Amino acid sequence: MGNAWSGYLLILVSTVLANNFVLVRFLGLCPFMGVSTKLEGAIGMSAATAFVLTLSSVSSYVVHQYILEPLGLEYLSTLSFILVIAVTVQATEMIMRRVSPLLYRVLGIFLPLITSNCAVLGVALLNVQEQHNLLESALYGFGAATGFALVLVLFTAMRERLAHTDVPVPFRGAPVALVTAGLMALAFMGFTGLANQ
Amino acid sequence: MLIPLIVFLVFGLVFGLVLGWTARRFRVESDPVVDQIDALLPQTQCAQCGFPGCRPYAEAIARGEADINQCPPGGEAGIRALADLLGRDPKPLNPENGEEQPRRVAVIDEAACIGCTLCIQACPVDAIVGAAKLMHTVIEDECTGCDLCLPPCPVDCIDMVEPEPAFSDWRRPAPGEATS
Amino acid sequence: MSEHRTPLGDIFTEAAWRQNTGLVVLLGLCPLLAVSGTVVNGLGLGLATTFVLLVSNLSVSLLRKTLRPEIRIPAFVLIIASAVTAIDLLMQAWFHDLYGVLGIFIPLIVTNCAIIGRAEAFAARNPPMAAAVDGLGTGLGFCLALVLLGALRELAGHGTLLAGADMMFGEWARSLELTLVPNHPGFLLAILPPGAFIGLGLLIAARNAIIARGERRAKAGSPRVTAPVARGESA
Amino acid sequence: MNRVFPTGTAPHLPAPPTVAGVMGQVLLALIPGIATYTWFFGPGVLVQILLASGFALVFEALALRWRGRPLQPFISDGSAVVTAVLFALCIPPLAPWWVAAIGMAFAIGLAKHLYGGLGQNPFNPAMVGYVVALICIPAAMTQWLAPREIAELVPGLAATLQAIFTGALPEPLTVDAVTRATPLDSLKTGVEAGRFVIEIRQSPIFGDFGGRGWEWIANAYALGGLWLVYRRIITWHVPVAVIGSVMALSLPAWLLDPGANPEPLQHVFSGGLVLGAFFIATDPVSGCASPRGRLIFGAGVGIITLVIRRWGGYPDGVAFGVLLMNMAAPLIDRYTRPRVYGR
Amino acid sequence: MIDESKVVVGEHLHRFPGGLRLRHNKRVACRHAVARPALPTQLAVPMLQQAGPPAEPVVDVGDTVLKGQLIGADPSGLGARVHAPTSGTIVAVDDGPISHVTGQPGMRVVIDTDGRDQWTTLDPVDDWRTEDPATLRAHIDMAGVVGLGGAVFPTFRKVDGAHAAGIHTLIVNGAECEPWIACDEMLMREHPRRVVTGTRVLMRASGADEAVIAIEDQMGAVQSALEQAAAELGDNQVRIVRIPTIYPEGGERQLIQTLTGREVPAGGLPQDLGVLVQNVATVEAARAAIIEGKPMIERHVTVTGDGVAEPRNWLALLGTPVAHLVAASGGYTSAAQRLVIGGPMMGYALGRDDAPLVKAGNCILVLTENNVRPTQPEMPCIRCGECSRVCPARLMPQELQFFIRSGQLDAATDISLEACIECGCCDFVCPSHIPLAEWFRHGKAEARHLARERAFADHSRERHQAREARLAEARAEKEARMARRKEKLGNDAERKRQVARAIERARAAKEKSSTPDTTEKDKGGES
Amino acid sequence: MNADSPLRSGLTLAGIAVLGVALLTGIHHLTRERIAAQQRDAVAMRLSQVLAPDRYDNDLLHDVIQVTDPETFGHPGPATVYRARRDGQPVAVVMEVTAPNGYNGPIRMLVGILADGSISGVRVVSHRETPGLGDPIEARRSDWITRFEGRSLRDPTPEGWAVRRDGGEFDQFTGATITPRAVVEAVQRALEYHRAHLDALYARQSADEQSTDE
Ligand SMILES: Cc1cc2nc3c(=O)[nH]c(=O)nc-3n(C[C@H](O)[C@H](O)[C@H](O)COP(=O)(O)O)c2cc1C
Ligand SMILES: Cc1cc2nc3c(=O)[nH]c(=O)nc-3n(C[C@H](O)[C@H](O)[C@H](O)COP(=O)(O)O)c2cc1C
Ligand SMILES: Cc1cc2nc3c(=O)[nH]c(=O)nc-3n(C[C@H](O)[C@H](O)[C@H](O)COP(=O)(O)O)c2cc1C
Ligand SMILES: Cc1cc2nc3c(=O)[nH]c(=O)nc-3n(C[C@H](O)[C@H](O)[C@H](O)CO)c2cc1C
Ligand code: SF4
Ligand code: SF4
Ligand code: SF4
Ligand code: SF4
Ligand code: FES
Repeated sequence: MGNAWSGYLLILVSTVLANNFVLVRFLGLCPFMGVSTKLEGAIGMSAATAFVLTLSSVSSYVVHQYILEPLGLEYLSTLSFILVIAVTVQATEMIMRRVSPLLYRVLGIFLPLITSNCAVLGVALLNVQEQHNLLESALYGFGAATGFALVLVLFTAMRERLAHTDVPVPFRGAPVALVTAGLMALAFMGFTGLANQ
Repeated sequence: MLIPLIVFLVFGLVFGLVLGWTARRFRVESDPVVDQIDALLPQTQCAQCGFPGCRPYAEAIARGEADINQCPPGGEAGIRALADLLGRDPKPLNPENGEEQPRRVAVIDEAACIGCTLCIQACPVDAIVGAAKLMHTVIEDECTGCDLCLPPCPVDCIDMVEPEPAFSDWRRPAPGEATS
Repeated sequence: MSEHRTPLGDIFTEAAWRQNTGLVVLLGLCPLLAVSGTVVNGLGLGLATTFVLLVSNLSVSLLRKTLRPEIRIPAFVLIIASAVTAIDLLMQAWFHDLYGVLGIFIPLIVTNCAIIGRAEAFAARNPPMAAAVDGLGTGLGFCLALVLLGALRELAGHGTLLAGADMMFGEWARSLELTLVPNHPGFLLAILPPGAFIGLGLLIAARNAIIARGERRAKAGSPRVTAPVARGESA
Repeated sequence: MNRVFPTGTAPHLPAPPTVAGVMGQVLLALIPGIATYTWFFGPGVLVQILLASGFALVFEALALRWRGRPLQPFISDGSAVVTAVLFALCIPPLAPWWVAAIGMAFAIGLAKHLYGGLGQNPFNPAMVGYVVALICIPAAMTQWLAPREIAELVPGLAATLQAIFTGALPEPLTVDAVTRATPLDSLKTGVEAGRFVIEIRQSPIFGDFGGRGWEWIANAYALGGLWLVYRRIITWHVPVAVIGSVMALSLPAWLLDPGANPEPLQHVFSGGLVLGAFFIATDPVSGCASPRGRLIFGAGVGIITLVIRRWGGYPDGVAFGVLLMNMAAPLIDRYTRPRVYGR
Repeated sequence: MIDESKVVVGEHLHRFPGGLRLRHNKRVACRHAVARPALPTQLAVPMLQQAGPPAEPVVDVGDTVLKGQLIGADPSGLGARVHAPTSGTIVAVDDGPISHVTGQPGMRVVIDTDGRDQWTTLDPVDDWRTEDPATLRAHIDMAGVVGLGGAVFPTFRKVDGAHAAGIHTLIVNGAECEPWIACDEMLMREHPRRVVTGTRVLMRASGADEAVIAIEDQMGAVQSALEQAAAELGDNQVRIVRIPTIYPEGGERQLIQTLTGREVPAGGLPQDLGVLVQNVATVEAARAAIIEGKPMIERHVTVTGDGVAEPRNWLALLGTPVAHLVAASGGYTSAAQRLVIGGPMMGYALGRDDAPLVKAGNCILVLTENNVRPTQPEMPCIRCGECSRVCPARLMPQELQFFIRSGQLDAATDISLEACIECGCCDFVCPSHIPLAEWFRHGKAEARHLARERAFADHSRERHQAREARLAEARAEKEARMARRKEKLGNDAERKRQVARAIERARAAKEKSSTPDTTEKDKGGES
Repeated sequence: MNADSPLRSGLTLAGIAVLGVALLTGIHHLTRERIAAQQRDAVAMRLSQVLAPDRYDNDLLHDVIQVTDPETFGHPGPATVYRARRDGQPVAVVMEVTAPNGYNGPIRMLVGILADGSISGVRVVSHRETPGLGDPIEARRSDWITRFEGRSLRDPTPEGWAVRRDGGEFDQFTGATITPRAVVEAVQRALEYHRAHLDALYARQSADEQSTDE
């Protein structure tokens, strides 16, 4: 019992800190770079991603466990996962557009692009690779999203401050943001070893 | 061999149905973002952005058909406000649309004015008063400086001038900038 | 929007250099950063991505009139995922070592933002030929970014270039490996995650600097052309 | 008749403090710590300070040239030297000379001037330099000496210079002798191997509270730090929060299981905690600005340090704690602004 | 609104956040009793000496005026009247230097003095104790009294507003917290009875039940003088309170915080707490206006600084050239480097000394190189936080500065740029020598400008929409008319008849005049 | 059919899906065999580094058993043991061993032990030791790992089965003792297990033989 709980905790610590999806595993970088200019947008994106990620983690588990594996169709897992994800996102998008137009505007082109957020498919594939059960899959998705949200929000606040610094011209914009992300990754290396048994 | 085909046939059908239904159920008619964009535009109505007035431009931005850097009267500050609202990076004003200028107002040379009313019809904010055949005047406090009354005037009697600033309008220069 | 005719060459350079996904548009960053530890890894993934882009752009362009908005994205994704799974299986069969190194990033080509982005922004609005050229250009541009970053990191990190070429080209290619800095102590930062970010930042900055210098040259060469045209003085 | 005067903006009073003055005070406050360090471990640290300062100034000048900024005011503001000294205090005293070169290249070139130089860097340059060195060249960064009381030899100046520049170690030191496990390292690996803290602490490298020798150096740092608080160069918030949070978290752990957890004072007086609390986490540029923000910042540094010491892959976590909190500083600042008058 | 009953003024002293302890340098100017300088030959009286719009001259070149005669009217009711400081002839009504913070030239009335200094007829009230408070306030208005504490806000408007809101305490601000300035102190020392009387008059005018005169604790002799005067006048509603010498203790909001422990709500006014703050010199001016009927034509001014030979205080006519006052004080020393109107923390530097003394001019400060900051290069902010430590408004100057510099005025407004009182404390302590206070003055002006532009845009949008609506309506009407016409032409027979009739008409026209284009035209008109 | 009907969306999507899946199924059938072969090759390749293929003639990949012994194998789950035979005679085993106490967590390796109790080869499969400090245990970083070859429990003596700092015969790395210590201990444990269970190791039925082939 205690062991199971520490296993779950480990999944969270690992996905959020030690193997942070964005900074260590390199997943979900496009929205990380693209939606990190305004804090409001970053927070909205985090929420949307957390929702989609957890949902897709679970639903792809179900698809894999109850359809693909019994039928021996594992080679179609990428295809079916992404289909499930795309449909989830598309529906979310249409609903959000109606329910919260401002959030929709802030997320801009990135909401449909959650579909093409590697983290989402990455979670589904890694769940299969690491043979997670249902609860673990959900936690894994949630942890990944939390890790994504954490660094996205911190990064956005940093970029807002960068807006009024005297960065050398060739480095303005994306390069300095990337260097900042690099230094964040450097700092996150401090967490290596945290999630080892 | 057939199993995968059937499975995915079902997948496709179900998902397509779900999406089609959602699309109908949650259809959106109007975009309130237009109002927010419009609120940031200077309302000069000068059409330099390439649209017949500020609101059409706002609509075009909301549709994603126009960039945020096409309004010269709004200038840098306006672009920055739009970028803020829309979560994009600010960019310099597109020189094809014109340059940022201080606000100016139209002044009608009352001696030359023939009272043709053409300028009145052109003015988007009803800043010109006068009746047919009578001399016309621009109400300085209403004029947006859009230049639209210039082309129609048959006798070229309208000039654009910078209004004299009141003491209360004085803009203190930033430190380090030359004091005038 | 409309199906205007742009010369195919222009489409290509636009896609491959001016709007380079990796260096300018900043899409497809995950594979760009994750598998650019060496040139060969980058090249492998880059070529796979190019293939997928070509196929997906072509099919999307062919289907562009039949797709309704609400299923557009799922349909694109299906097409892309099919292409990716195909190349996934083929690579497993014929480039197994390389596949082992690239790992999860082969299936993740599906979610390379650049691909769906091109499908949306270009292929869905242009005829098949243009779409194919655009796909090729985008893919090769992405490949270029991968190879450049891979070279930078491999050189800094190991002092070699093209290590592991045999995974791609077979045994004979072992001789391709260049050891530029013998007894390189191994500059670990370049290979670790921070190095990937910083390396790409430096690469983009270098691109900016080159372009800025080019523009300055151009300006110095022909001052009259770029002199601002006076405006607002109404007749 | 009428006189014309040059104008200027209010306030019309002489301005007492300067940036160079502030940095000078920080350097002054480090002197007791550096002196104690030198006494216990030999002149290596002094050589490292000179080396790092030299590199720092060279890189600073190059970066300023490249960015087209005036050299004089920025070279003489002293901030690069502070960065260099703090970096030098973090690396092993006999580390080869190029450690300082790499560290300063990243600290000054990347972490500072890429962001526009003085005052604009979001990350603590010294810590960026240190962490880069730690990750890239871990072998050179683990060559710690034993302190005077238990060392076979405290290297003199000539031996030190030889070691730093040629890599040749003075007799009777061997490579294995200089790659000694530091107290924190022994604690970490010992606890993980299932030994009791008391047992581990029997080793001569431990003193009364922390590492032998290290505890005195920490005291000297604290002295300098308190002087900075008194001179209003830093506020009390960050040091109190760092040390307070470490104590507050390690106390219950120690009370519950003294076998696996060192006592709170041991934590405080080991590794770079005191230096970090008074001199590094207090870096104004990369830290938080408001009092509440500084408390959160400091507590964050303390907590992360403990977590990394206890569960992480590195023996000490101060540098990572500082960098991680640097990341969070803008967000913290945003939500901890003081209540404005009348609001 | 805030529960006023809990506001107790001056029982306990509180501490406002931040602030500075500065060397006050006041003694040098207090060695001589206050005197009047010799009457200058010419006085230039600016029309803009108050917050609000400039007054409008009501005299012309060539007119002769008497001392105290109205020369500038206040038609808008938002500014203040201006009166002739002495008798003489108007020689010019034109633009010239007016000692305004903006440094811009402005409208002034120049009087050649005739040396007789002859008063016009004055109109004092008979007995302020029985007179209707409204009449008292009207006298303040007629006399052109403005606040002499620095902001020169028209006192009538302030007192009137306070009366309407209902206040319980009048706080008389005798803090004079800026270094060097000593004119309020001299006023209280030399004329304590006038100050106390003025306080009582103003209490009646504003409806306050009690009053507190706040002085800094370094002003030793002043307290006993005021207390004695209060006792002699048999007054027990006026209390004298000594407050700590911390700059900017004299700031209205800081003073209120010190005396009550409460903060004036953002966007609110002191009257929201049931108090009214007036400077001592304003109080004296109000007394003179009501009891003596004298308009505001002169003020106490300190001429001091290391750049002046004999620092001292004057009671000088408004419009007196600064050069004249400095000359009367022994002239400049050789080290004189900067000429400041006001104190060293908030005053503004004058470029030339022919500018006139105005109502806002409590001090003419001539500084030497040692007194002012050397022109050091400005360094980037190192975020040391010293500025926010000393800010009495608890602002974060470093962030404000970033936002203003990068043009993010909305962000600056969000973090309460408006709450900055421009005291300059942050500026003084900044190790990077960033002209913070100046940035904030600039930023506030820009923010106001932006607000004006937005208001104008909103206004234009309304006008545009109204016009569009009108045009749309007109179009709709026209269409309706057309539709109705069509309706009428709707049935076939009718149309045929119409066409036939038109042809008929055309033919008729053709017959009348043989010019074919008329037909053409007609056709066009009909179809 | 109504142009706006959800059914149309469903059919379009299904159509594309079916097309794609048909294509993939085709490719899958074409490549299935080759992929399986490649996967086998990859494992065989790794095994060949610890045990030369010319020493045995059986199908190593299918002569496999799972054993559970947390003490020896460093983790609670079952560990895989490959058995090599020549002409049906036991030649060697290759064991998947984990050293749980590396500096940064477990180190997984393959240990090949000849039937006579000497080591045929050791390779690290995965680890998280500090790059630059602990990673000379990888064969491509240094030849340290190859020095186990030919060693056995008699060579060196039990005291010698330790790193030099602990009085043993194996070198530690500069600045890193913990990593090699963990590896040496794990290899020693594997040898001891081999000695104790020699017969059982070769005798047990392999998993493949137990379950009927599909
Ligand atoms: C009814 C009333 C209205 C006021 N309106 C303003 C105003 O609009 N603007 C202003 O600056 N001061 C106004 N004041 C005066 C302020 O409270 C304050 O006394 C004045 O700004 C001078 O303050 P200072 O010298 O501390 O800057 C008003 C006062 C009263 C009683
Ligand atoms: C920083 C600061 C310092 C001030 N110091 C004084 C002062 O020392 N004495 C004073 O009478 N007014 C001072 N004022 C002006 C007061 O805030 C307030 O406007 C004045 O007391 C109101 O009275 P008045 O309208 O009669 O001028 C200061 C204002 C500021 C912003
Ligand atoms: C950042 C860091 C990483 C380290 N990584 C390892 C490692 O991977 N393997 C290892 O054996 N020691 C590692 N060490 C060294 C140990 O902490 C310890 O100093 C050493 O193993 C024991 O010292 P010794 O070799 O002198 O006995 C590391 C040290 C540091 C500071
Ligand atoms: C109290 C104080 C602490 C400082 N700490 C550091 C530090 O930890 N690291 C560093 O690089 N610079 C430090 N500096 C120097 C300076 O702030 C630093 O170089 C800036 O980050 C450069 O922009 C410190 C300065 C002061 C005043
Ligand atoms: S350019 Fe003119 S019409 Fe267009 S948005 Fe700007 S002000 Fe309005
Ligand atoms: S008066 Fe002329 S310039 Fe002014 S708003 Fe009307 S049309 Fe525009
Ligand atoms: S006092 Fe100056 S340097 Fe310090 S934080 Fe404030 S503005 Fe920055
Ligand atoms: S000038 Fe403004 S920001 Fe600066 S201390 Fe004074 S109130 Fe605060
Ligand atoms: S490639 Fe875009 S999110 Fe990964």
